[in-house]
Amino acid sequence: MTQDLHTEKMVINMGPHHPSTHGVCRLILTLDGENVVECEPVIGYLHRSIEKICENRTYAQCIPLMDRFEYVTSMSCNWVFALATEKLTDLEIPERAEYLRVIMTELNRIASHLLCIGVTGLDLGALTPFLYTFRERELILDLFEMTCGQRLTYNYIRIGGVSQDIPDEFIPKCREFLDIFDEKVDDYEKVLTENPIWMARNKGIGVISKQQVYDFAISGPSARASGVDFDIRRDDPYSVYDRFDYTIPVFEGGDSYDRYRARVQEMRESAKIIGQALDQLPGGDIRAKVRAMFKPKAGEVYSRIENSRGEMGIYLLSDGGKKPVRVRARGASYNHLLIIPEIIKGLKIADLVAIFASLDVILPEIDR
Amino acid sequence: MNPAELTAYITSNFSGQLETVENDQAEPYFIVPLSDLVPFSKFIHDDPQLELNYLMNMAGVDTGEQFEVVLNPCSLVNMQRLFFKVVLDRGDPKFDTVSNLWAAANWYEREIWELYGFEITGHPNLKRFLLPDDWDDGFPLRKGWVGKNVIPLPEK
Amino acid sequence: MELYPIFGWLDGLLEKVGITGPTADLITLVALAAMVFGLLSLIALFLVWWERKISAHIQQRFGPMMAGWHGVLQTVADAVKLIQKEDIVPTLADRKVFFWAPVICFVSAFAAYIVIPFGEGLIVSDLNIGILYIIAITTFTVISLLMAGWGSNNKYALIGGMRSAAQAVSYEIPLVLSILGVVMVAGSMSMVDIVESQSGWGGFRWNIFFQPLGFVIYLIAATAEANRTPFDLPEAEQELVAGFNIEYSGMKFAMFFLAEFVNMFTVSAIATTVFLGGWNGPFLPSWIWFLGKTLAIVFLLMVFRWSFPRLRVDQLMEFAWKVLLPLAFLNILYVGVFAKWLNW
Amino acid sequence: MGIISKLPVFTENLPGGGLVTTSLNQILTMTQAKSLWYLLFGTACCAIELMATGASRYDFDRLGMIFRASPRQSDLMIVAGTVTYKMAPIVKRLYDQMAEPRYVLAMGGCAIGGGPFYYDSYSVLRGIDKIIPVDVYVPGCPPRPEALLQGCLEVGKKLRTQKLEDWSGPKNESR
Repeated sequence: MTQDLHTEKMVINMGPHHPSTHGVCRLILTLDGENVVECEPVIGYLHRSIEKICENRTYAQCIPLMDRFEYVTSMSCNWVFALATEKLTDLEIPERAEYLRVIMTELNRIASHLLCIGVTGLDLGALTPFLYTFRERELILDLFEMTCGQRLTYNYIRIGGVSQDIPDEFIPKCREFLDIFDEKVDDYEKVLTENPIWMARNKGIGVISKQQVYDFAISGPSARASGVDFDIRRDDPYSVYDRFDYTIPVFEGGDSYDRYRARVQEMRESAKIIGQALDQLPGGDIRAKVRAMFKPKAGEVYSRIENSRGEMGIYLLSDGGKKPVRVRARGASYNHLLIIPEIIKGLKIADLVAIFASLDVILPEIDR
Repeated sequence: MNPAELTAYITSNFSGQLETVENDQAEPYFIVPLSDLVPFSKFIHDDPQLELNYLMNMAGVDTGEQFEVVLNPCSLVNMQRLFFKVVLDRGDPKFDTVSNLWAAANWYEREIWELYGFEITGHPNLKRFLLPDDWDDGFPLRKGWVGKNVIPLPEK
Repeated sequence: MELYPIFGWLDGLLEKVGITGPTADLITLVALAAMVFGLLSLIALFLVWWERKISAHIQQRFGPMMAGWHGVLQTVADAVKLIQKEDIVPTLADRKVFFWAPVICFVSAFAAYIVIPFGEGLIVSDLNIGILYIIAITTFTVISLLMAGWGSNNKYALIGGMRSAAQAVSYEIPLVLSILGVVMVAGSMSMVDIVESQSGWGGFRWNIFFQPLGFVIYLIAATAEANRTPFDLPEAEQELVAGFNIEYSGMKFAMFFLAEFVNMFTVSAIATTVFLGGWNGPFLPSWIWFLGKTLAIVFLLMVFRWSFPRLRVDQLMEFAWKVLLPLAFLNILYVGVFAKWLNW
Repeated sequence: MGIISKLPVFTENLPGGGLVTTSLNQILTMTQAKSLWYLLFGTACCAIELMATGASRYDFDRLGMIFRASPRQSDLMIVAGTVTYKMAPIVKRLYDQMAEPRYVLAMGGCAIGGGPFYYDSYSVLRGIDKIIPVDVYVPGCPPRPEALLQGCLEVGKKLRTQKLEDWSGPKNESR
């Protein structure tokens, strides 16, 4: 009886303006009913040509531009650019500056994870966790505002150290935040982790295998959720990370649920690192002597650090002049968006939204 | 393996001729001739000792006189990094794709093709995706390129 | 407080003016309809404000504060603003279907109040097939969602419309079966008889104590009927931008917006009448009991919305057919056996 | 305009018609100011500040502003972030799809005039007032949430001066 029903595939445009694409990414989906048959991302709507502008700026002027390269964790953008330039010079970074860098970047990692978990909840319909996570994020932004005066694009970590010392009420406030933070994370876990609907929406969705992690260069919590035990802070160590003891949470499932759990555990670990860094914070000055017209040695370097989304790297080519010849900023979301068409085949639009949020893809580091 | 052992291992085992560059960075640095790009990549990707299966970064470079493509693979298994470069000839810049070895190279190469204009033979889908579709103003990242809606920084 | 004396006075007034017979009945009916319509739009405006205040306090923020004391006039401001908005009809839209969708949604939302008893005698007309009438009318909103989805010639709206049709069809059956349990006990489908049957034990002999499973099934199916989270797939902002009402602006959107809240009130009004003993309750006047219980259920629905994530379409269907339906049959079996045995 | 736009014609010839329309106008624009629904349109860093303003501490909902995903139902478009040449036609189309009386708030340096990407960038549109009329500019990179809230109140003040007849009908056709 069942003669072949003539069903047409519907091409739909999850366009640049869409509530759940973080920023301006356009996904051209070919749908068969609700299932996604094929997905083709179109980017470039936020291509601000940061790399071309950096070629016409001095090294100190590149730092604020690097802030806008990945605006949710601007601290790590400053740091990776400063790290790249410091590798090309024989500057001696004071101890206190290294610790301040670690504290600020870990605080920024927590703020970025809070934003990611809040927006993942928002995308799956749970509107309340978004407000709770942003409440804690505001506390962290107060800490940043106290030190460098800005809430989002800090321009705090400079070549040779950090720009300002922390005010004296920073440490008590930071301690106070760390005390309340653990039980706040328990609140989020109570609302989301054991929620059966949350599990139903996230378990077994968008599974990334280990081989796919290697091929597509997936990094950060998304890679650690697929069983790849790799963290740049420990395996390719930079700065003073080897002086703290912290564990790297690794999960085997590889699906959206494990990526969410990897991020929640990582927040707890970062809080531990900040606590230890505050205990061991030495005195001394906060920045090495750097001439105004700073000129590094001629050479090429690729430096990378562990950003909240994954590996963030800067390829820097300098010919000894006061302006870099080539700056290539590599963001983690670049590869995370590349893998989405692979793992979305056959799933539904609702799953696409869940995967998109769980991979924590944001557009500035893709478009640059 | 520390960088020195790694360099020695690679130069001894790789058939093609390589040129190692002295630099004080933590990883070995090679310049690979254009024809040996894919064999060299296959060697470092599949060799059990090296297994550099994670392509961190691939960038096109225009240093004013020569075009280059810089690749940075690393291995998540035994935590090693490598830095190697291919120099393209100025007149007709072209190189073969490595996206069948590292799938991440797919978009890296597409971006190089779009912003630098290097021809990439064998790439699955070379389409414009960063610049607007009606872009006809050359290749922006090349040195000395001046676009029609670029306002130059006024010299003090 | 009987309703009829008011009409007695109105009829007397009409006599003096000299209008008798059918025209007088028409005028009284129109007056009654206007009164119910006024009361309900007032309740709907209050619900919109209440939802924003509850969601705000759940999320530790203030909610509307600027319009009037604690934002009380906020919904009035929204409504008046929506009237001023331009009424856009997309160029390639199916004009008639696009125009009639909000009208049907609005009318069907209000039509259910003919049989709902607000108090002792406060019922527009006590049909003897009251509950059957309500179930038939409330499914009209699904047709209007489908029309909105199709009429606005927008792919997202179409998906939203299809989802709402699939959702309503699959959640209608558990809803009806859970009400069937109560009808079996009450012995009649008229709403007043159902409430009378629960007036034992000094007004506390509610059906919820005897059929708790039926109440739970009803509540879940009702959230799905009213398109509330965790089942609000037709207008899931994150996936379908704004679901079926994506192309509607101005007054048409206001109709959809109010109809959604009136639906929520209808669904909770039926819950109170069928399971929580309508207007039964000691000392307080009957309509306060009714309003109190209904607003409690509405509060429950609102808390659902701000604490649960959203289900996927296939999980929604699976839950309805594989979990809710067998439970509904089990409930009827339980009611059938115990009703006979305990001869309620 | 909705049903209401026909009203000024009737009230003109009433005794004291002018007084009626102005006071009516006052009430209507006051309701508009009290419930500005903003279109969720964030492209870059300012979008994160827009979300932070929507969260508990600074809370848009206090001003009666809730976010609407579809341009049809929103009357304030907050352009938060950099608009590139590839994104410009989309911003224009979204503005056209919005129902009249609509307002635009340019948030952040990039939307006002290209911001840090003014010089040497080949793909950034220097200021969205080149494509759509802007009502209020909120400078900052990104502006503080308080600045954004003050900007929204400015839209409310500016809105009070609008006359009913200004919005007497759609000006361009692509709806």
